[in-house]
Amino acid sequence: MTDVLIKVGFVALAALNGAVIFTIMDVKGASWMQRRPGPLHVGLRGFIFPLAEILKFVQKEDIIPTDVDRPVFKWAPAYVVISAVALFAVVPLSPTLVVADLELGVFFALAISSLSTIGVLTAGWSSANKFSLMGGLRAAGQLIAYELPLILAVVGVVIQAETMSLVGIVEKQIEWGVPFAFSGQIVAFLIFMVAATAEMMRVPFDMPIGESELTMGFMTEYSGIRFLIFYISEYMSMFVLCAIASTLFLGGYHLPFLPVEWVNIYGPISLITKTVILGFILVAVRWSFPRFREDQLQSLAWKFLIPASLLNILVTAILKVVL
Amino acid sequence: MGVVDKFGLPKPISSVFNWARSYSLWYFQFGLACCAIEVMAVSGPRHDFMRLGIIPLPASPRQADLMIVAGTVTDKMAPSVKRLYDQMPEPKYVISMGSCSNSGGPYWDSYSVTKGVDQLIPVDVYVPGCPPRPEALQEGIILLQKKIKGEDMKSKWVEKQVEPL
Amino acid sequence: MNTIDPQNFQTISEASVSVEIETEDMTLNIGPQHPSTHGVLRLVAKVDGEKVYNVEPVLGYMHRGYEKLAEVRTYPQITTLVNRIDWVAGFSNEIPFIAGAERLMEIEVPERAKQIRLILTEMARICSHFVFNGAYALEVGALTPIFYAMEDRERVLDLIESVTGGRFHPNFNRIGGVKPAAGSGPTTKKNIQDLPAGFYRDTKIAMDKVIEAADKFQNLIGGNEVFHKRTKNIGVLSKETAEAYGVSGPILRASGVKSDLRTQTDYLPYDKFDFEIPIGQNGDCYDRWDVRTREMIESAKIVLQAIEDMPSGPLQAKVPKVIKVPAGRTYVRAENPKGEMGYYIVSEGGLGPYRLKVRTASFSNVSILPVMLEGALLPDLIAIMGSLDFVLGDVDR
Amino acid sequence: MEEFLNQIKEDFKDVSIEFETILIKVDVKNWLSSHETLRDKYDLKFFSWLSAIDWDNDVAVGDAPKEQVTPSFEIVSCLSSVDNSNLVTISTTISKDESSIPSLTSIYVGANWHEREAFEMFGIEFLGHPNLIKLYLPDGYEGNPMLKSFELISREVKPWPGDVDVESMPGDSTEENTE
Repeated sequence: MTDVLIKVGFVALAALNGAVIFTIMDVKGASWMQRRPGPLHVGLRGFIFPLAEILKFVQKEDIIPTDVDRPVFKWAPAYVVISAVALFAVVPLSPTLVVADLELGVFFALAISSLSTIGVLTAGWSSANKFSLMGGLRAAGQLIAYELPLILAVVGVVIQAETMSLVGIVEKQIEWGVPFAFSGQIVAFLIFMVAATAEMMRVPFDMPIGESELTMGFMTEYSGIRFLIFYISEYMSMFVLCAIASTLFLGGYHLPFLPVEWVNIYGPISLITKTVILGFILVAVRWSFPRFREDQLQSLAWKFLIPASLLNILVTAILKVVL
Repeated sequence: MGVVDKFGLPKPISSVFNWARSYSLWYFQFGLACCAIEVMAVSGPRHDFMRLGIIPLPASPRQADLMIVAGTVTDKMAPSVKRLYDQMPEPKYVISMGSCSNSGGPYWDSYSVTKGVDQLIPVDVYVPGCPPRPEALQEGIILLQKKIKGEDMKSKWVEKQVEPL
Repeated sequence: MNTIDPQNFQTISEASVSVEIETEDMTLNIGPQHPSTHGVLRLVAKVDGEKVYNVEPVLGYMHRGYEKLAEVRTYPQITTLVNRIDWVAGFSNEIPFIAGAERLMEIEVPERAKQIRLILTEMARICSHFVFNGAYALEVGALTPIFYAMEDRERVLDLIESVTGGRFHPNFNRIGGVKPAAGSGPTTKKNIQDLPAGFYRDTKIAMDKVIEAADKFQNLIGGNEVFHKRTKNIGVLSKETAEAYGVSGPILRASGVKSDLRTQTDYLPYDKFDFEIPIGQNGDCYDRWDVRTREMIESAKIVLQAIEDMPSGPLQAKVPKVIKVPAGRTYVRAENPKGEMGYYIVSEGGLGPYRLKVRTASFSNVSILPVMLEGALLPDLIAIMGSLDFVLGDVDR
Repeated sequence: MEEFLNQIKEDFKDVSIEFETILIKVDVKNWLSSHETLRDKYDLKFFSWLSAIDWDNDVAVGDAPKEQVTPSFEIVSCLSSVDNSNLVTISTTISKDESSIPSLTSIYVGANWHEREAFEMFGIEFLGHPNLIKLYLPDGYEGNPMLKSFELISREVKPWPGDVDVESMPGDSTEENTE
């Protein structure tokens, strides 16, 4: 029992820390791109501002509007945060430092990641607000459309690695010498990143929130701690998806040219560095791109990403058989 | 309001909480008139009120802590302003920016302008000017932060036993 | 529910008959507080999913009663008031009013004062287009350009401030000329200086920066694929519709009409300078953005030419101490950043006008919204609304 | 401008030019037809604005006209062309008792909001207007603010505070205040 608790605590804490790192990176990165200091006077040159945010939101009044579907409204943030945290359970920080090295790790990750859709949809539906409803519906359409390329992109990796365990995939990449992103799966990697951005609902795929259109989308009616959960889980899922992407495509905990025997020491650092680099690319994209239109988003998914990922699977399979 | 404020907290903890509130003022995008452009200027790189902890992220009042009434409040707009204020979760703060929202300003004799937003909602800091310079708004923000740092949340909670909208 | 055009109802009823599954329409209330309504415009939109089929703007949330207030104020006091109509380009609001009063009083304004007015008007135009460039990008979802726009705009505002003393409500024009500049030292009658020291040098630097910034916007915003997708062929406005609704300014020019009051009328000596009038081809959102961005470059060029060739002379014509405008009526219009702005002054010889009709550009420009938004998607609604670049003070007055 | 003025004189009798603004005075019954002529024959397709003037000697605010005027509404509209600098203002006078006039919306769609504004501000009825409701003021608002008889209550309660008799400011030379 304690075992399980420790594991859950570890995962939640790690995911939370990741979210905090990504929040700092997002806000400070944006400030840097926009030629301004960003949070500064809060202390430590502004780098502890997430602490102030969290402490502030804990104090805020938790408004539950009268017309909402109360239980659904109250529990919607939980789906999102559970999805993000549970996803982290299968990410290997090193061959041994992994909470659950599942045989079907990839399958588990993809299944769990779609749980957040339910959270977003129920949040939008139960809020009794038209903007929220539209945000929820947009989110549902978007997440369904982008779940497919996400899964199909991973299928290529699974074929190449011949395993669905995340540790197994990394081991295969060590064996291969080069990460999968640079040995045959570059298309899959790009598709995965695009689809993951859509999954995280970040610019240019942030229609469910779409500040200039739908005020705050599905989060419009949320306040206080419930909003904080949505807010943090957005960064958590960003962190976790980046971690999964670096595991699947960039060699995960392994660094080339370093001895494999030391992987338990430098493994976590390596993975987190890769994750942060991927995250920074997402931050740069977020602050420089306009938003797509809903129909353009759908046609990008169905007309381009899905055919491209199917083609990628085909090519990978043929090469696998031939070579 | 959150659980933490219903009971009196020991001094060190409450001052940490006050510090958190004063440096994490989410300002919701609500511009009325000329002053809104100055608020945009303050959010710009030269002045950048984010360094003071004003985060202009939310578009919805539900996530906001601070409302900057920037510009003329007309009689037609007044119910909306009141409603938006009511929709904000406690603890919330209001900065009245510019002559128009302080007192009516150049429209003191107009037939359609509310003379002073303090007739509608409680104001914490008044920033004079038409429109106030960016520096003036920043001083207003710093004054508000000083005020928040000295607050006693328990007494504030007792004062405001109002059902939110 | 009242519609603008009764014919809309017919098409709606036909549409609902042909649809097999009857869906319930949703009335979406956008505004008065909404991040992208430029203030307090309210749109009551009937939407079917993402599709908008009927929009009715509700105005008046910023109605401050300028026309009534003008009747109880004297001419110099009105200048303060009209500054605040289009608050993004405060200076250019004063020009047509002052020009109208001067025309009624038959005052010949000194050349130098006119040229200073011209320089400041163009600077106000640049400021306005900076705000547009930032805000429009924000509306289509790009969050960074507004910061660049604000940073570069500050430089131009600094110049306006150094001359007038105000950032964007300068109140700098006087009937018969301009007031002595703020940074110019003692303003006794004997020793009137006008432009502050170093103004020419600073202007040159700032205008080069403006041209650079406009180029940067053309790369940063205009070079973005997603921006193209969001704005090209969206919200196409034909010349005929634009004319009938009285749509003016960059929006009209984006529809391919070479109409610019700066060259068509003579309220300021624009004929001395060499500049182009940018026009668009399709009249879509992209063209409207493009026309404004190119206009910034042209304005900067006008300012650069103007400071090269400043006439010398007094700043003020001889005017009586108490300003009384003789009886008469006139209409003076000017090309403001948002379009045609005009003042119809009816004077009865008193201290203030008997009636002042303010023709603002945004009022007519916004009246086109119900036509343009019919059948648009909800994200397009935001894109189209943003491309009209209106200011609520200019709409509601 | 002279050339254009002479052209217009062919169709309209009462044309004057005052301070570089052409004013055509027409009768109420020619209100629509004159606009149609100007639009089709003289190519003034740009509808600039429409408004009204309340002529009355009995005013609550501001200065009254010097001469005696008959209480009436003057409706003024402004048309121009986007291709050249031609611009005319057309005016007609209606009595205050029967303040109604045909709507221009059938000729210029853009007149819609301008007429709503005039309706709200002056209480003039525009016959045939598709949607003659308030434009600016809140629903329960009573009165037509732009009428000369409409008082500004704030001014009644407290007169313009700046209107004190010249008080010399500290450090101000006295010659500034004398004319």
